[in-house]
Amino acid sequence: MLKALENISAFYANPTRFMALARQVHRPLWALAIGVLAYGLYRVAYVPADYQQGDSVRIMFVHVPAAWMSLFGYSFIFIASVTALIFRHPLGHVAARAAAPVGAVFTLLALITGSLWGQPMWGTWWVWDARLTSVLVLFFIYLGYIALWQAIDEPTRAARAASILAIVGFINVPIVKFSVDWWNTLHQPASVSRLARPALHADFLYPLLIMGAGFLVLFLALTLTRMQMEVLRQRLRARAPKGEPPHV
Amino acid sequence: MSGLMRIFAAICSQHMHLSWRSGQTMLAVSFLFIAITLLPFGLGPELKLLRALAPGLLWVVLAISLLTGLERLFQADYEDGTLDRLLLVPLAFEAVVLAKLLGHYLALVLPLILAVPLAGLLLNIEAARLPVLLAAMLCGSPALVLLGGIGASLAVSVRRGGLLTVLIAMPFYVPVLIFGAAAGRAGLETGVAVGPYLGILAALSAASLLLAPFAIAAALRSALR
Amino acid sequence: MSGLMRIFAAICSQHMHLSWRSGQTMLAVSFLFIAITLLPFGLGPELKLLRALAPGLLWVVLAISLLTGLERLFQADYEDGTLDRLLLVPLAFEAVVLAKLLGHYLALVLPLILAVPLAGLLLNIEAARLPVLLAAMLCGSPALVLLGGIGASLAVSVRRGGLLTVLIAMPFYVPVLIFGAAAGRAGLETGVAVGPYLGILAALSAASLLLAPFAIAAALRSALR
Amino acid sequence: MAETQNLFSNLQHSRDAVCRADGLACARGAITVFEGVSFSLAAGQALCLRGANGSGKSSLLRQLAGLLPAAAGTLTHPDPAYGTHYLGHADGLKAALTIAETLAFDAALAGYRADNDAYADIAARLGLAGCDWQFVGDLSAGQKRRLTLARLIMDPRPLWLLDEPMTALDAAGRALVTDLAEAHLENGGMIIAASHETLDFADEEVLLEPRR
Amino acid sequence: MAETQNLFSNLQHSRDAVCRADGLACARGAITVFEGVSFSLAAGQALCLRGANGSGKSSLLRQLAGLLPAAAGTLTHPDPAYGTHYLGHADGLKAALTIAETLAFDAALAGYRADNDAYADIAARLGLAGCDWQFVGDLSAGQKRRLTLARLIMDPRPLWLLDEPMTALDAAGRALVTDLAEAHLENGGMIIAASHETLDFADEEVLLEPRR
Ligand code: HEM
Ligand SMILES: Nc1ncnc2c1ncn2[C@@H]1O[C@H](COP(=O)(O)OP(=O)(O)OP(=O)(O)O)[C@@H](O)[C@H]1O
Ligand SMILES: Nc1ncnc2c1ncn2[C@@H]1O[C@H](COP(=O)(O)OP(=O)(O)OP(=O)(O)O)[C@@H](O)[C@H]1O
Ligand SMILES: [Mg+2]
Ligand SMILES: [Mg+2]
Repeated sequence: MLKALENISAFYANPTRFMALARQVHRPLWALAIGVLAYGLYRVAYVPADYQQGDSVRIMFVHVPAAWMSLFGYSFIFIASVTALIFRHPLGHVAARAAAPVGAVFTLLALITGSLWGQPMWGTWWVWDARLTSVLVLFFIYLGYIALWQAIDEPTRAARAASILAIVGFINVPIVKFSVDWWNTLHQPASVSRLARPALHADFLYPLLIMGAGFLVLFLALTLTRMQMEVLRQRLRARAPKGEPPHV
Repeated sequence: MSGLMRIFAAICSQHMHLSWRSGQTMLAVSFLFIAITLLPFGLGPELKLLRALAPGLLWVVLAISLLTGLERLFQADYEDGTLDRLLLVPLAFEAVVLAKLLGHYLALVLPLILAVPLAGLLLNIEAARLPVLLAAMLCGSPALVLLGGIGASLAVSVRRGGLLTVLIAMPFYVPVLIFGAAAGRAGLETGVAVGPYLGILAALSAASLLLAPFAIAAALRSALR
Repeated sequence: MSGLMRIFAAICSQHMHLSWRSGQTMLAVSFLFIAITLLPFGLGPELKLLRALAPGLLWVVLAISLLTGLERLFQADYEDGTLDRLLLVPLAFEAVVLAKLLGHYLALVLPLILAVPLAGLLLNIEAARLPVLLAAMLCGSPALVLLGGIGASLAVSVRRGGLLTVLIAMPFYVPVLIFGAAAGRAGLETGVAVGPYLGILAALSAASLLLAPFAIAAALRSALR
Repeated sequence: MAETQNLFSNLQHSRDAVCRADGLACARGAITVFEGVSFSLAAGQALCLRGANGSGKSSLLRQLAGLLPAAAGTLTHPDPAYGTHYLGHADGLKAALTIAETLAFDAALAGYRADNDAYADIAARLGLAGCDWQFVGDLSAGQKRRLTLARLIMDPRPLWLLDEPMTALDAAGRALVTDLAEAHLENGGMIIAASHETLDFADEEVLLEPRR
Repeated sequence: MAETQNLFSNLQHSRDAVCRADGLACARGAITVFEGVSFSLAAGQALCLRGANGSGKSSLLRQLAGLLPAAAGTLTHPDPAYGTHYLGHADGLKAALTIAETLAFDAALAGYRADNDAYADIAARLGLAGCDWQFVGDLSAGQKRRLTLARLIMDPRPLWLLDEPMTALDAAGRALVTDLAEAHLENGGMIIAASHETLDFADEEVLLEPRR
């Protein structure tokens, strides 16, 4: 099984083969993403209003999947960077770089929808709650990662620096999460409490899972498209004869 | 555009261009948010406490972000020989200095100030109070840049003079911070007039505008000897 | 002293020497005091409030002073070609990095920490509580330097990468600040055990010590390409 | 000078301009680097400063540019703000700009704006490829040096102060400097250059002897 | 080499050492700077790299120093950490140190400590006055360059990589470099230097032609 995986990965280490695969996959992937999301939104529209929260409960169907994707995105970057740095898989850097802005946008979406939800629920846009704070810090880690990519013009150098940061940053994420939890449970005043969360009713659960699946496919589709762009950009760069612009 | 104006514009826009190209602008804004995020870790997450301290904290964080950026305002130009060149243009050196300061203000300080409302939300300032804080910062920030520039220029001939900039500029920042924070607090308490504070801040900025370019130009000239 | 140890010592002591010669050490300490002095202007002078916030404020100020200094930790060496040289010595580059970090710690961070008790008195912390704060800072500060060093090394090939350093390093500072401030508060409230916090801080420092030199060496190597 | 004529129709400098030093002395720190240096230069003449390392050639050029005050003696020279180009050891280039952006800044400091073709022309004349995408920070030592020469072409000023103008240049680069200098002298310009090599365009020499 | 013999009794390098490049290529950014460069150098030989500005001389030296990876081809050379001196454009000098302090640091990086007289000797040999009070930041361009030569004297390593070693040096300084180089070659050392000038000590040349 592992051997097979290794073979597949070695096969697609060649960017040309990857591009051929991507060309075949990317349309179906986008179609799937749009389809699942559309079906999910349709289900969300028919979810009954919550007895406590009214219609604002519908934010949940964007917020929670976005929050999941923020975590998934960073794990994705980490795995891609390890692949690139340790196993020298050439597509690793491409994948990591492509996924970063996508993950950052999902993180921002989680933050914004959370704030929008927080206003009716808690009467405030923001609290220094453990979970919220760790998402904010995660967002900064994303920003630092993207900024590093952009700040270094030379691609190979930028790639190495960024993968070092991705790996070290990944170790940091659980540490932040754990420390923030402790910080907050010790000192969070009882007056600000998160909404009591009853076990999720199936009416809510299934649409949520569908939306989650939709977001996941959307993430993959966006990342794949950005990877294709990245490979094309690198090719143009490499093919540019001397005297022609190396970047497009 | 006349030749002199073109030179002024070129110096100002080159500075902005370099700030943007090297990601300084985005980074300054992120720095503000990160500092705002770090504070609750030190101070504890109580909302009421944070709200009470917010205007003051925002001012202090603004001042520190500003200082961090100012440090290398003239340093790079000094080291790579650009200052030598800028002394040999047909524009008074005071005007050259002003062009650089203006570029710095537009590229780094203004975006920082415009990010303050969002940062204010993180510290839970009520949205209705933000305009006052913003107005106070717009009135007071030119003074911070101009006075910080004096520190930066005095520190320029000292290798790694970064902290020296800070040391020299900070005493000048005290009045601005006092009135700035007072304006912010007045904006929080209904019934206290904000106008006088804003007036004082604007006056501080105007006074710095008269003073700073000459002081900076003189400091840079003597650093180049 | 063996050859390798002499090289290690030379790199470390040259860094300290340069920090001292260029006035960095004194300036870092002054920065701490000035920041502590500015804060009451922003926050209002209520003594009780200041006392309650003091440990957290001191940690935040320590972190920010540290970051300000770290920014140029490898930058000067990168620009003037010293890093090229240091890659060509018969000492593992990780050890070279460690020597520089140690020099930085001894020259800039330790004096800062030793100045904290005095700053604490200015903020009205009772003298009896200071040892805990000091111990927490001694346990936690190596982590701050080592993790900040990662940011500094990643930003090194970027011109004016100062704020990038800050942006990269700050998320790493969060855990240290949280436990540092918690230890400080525990030191203020009788009956809360400080030991566990100090242990966590020391563990964070130890973990960074294992990780950081490798990350920094790799980042610097690739910056030199 | 075909290409530059697109920008400047062979501007002639005033034939009355002079550059003169009388008993000039220079102090750096507590040390007097040189004393009693005198020379005189008329329009169309070039002077080469010679002297051992540390004899004060660079310092003298900075004095002529008005960047360093004279410790004694008098200097007569065109107003630096309009009349002087100073190319020192520090090149004043910004690594984060492209060649075209650098040339645009040079043009703006000369008070005008040209179009991209003009910049590409100048870059080609200097032997630099990739005008509109090559970052200055990625140029080689000699390429950077060539780029600084653009200022001389783009902004006609009577007095050129060149500190070791041949540094890092290959044979073609040296020929380029010589060509530019000779055209400048023909137009009535003046050049003072410090160098350890023989400069073909310089007719006179001043030897700085370190005061011991 | 009278003074240096106080420090090293004319250390001989191994006669078996070689430095060889086979089909070497260099990529900077997205550009291939050169390809298919081959040469071989035995103990006691010196090689001069030639080529127009931007042809990749400095890049090749950095590859030999192990600072830049080869894009293709193979390199055989002494372990850089023990066997190589690299003097590039950036001089690695600290403005805030005095000459003596700089030399003491050089000695420490070579793994030993000498006394102040030895430092004064070396400074004198390099033609630098004021060893124990002159700050490096106040030195002239040529004086700084001379100071970097101290490393070659104080730390005997078989392979010297010199990027434009004659830059900013006066006649005496050039003679000094040539003397040092010749003594090094006699002791079985190897030198690869990039220069636009003729180097008296180099017996072979490699011409880098830019790939167009
Ligand atoms: C900016 C503010 C907010 C942020 C950054 C945030 C962050 C997150 C994150 C990261 C998750 C996923 C956690 C996981 O699955 O492990 C999550 C889930 C969730 N959030 Fe938020 N949140 C915010 C505001 C809110 C608000 C205001 C509410 C409702 C009052 C809320 C309700 C929920 C619920 C119900 C879940 C699903 C819980 C679960 O699956 O375990 N969030 N949020
Ligand atoms: N990061 C980079 N990206 C793109 N091109 C680069 C980069 N770094 C260097 N170059 C290019 O590589 C080429 C070789 O540069 P190098 O400094 O090795 O030349 P050189 O032979 O030493 O020239 P000189 O005689 O001017 O010193 C140059 O054309 C330069 O523009
Ligand atoms: N700030 C200073 N304090 C003391 N001495 C200084 C200072 N600045 C320069 N010097 C000394 O002044 C002298 C002249 O320096 P300058 O750079 O003018 O020499 P130069 O003739 O250009 O030499 P080179 O041929 O090496 O370029 C040198 O001996 C230098 O050490
Ligand atoms: Mg000189
Ligand atoms: Mg070169």
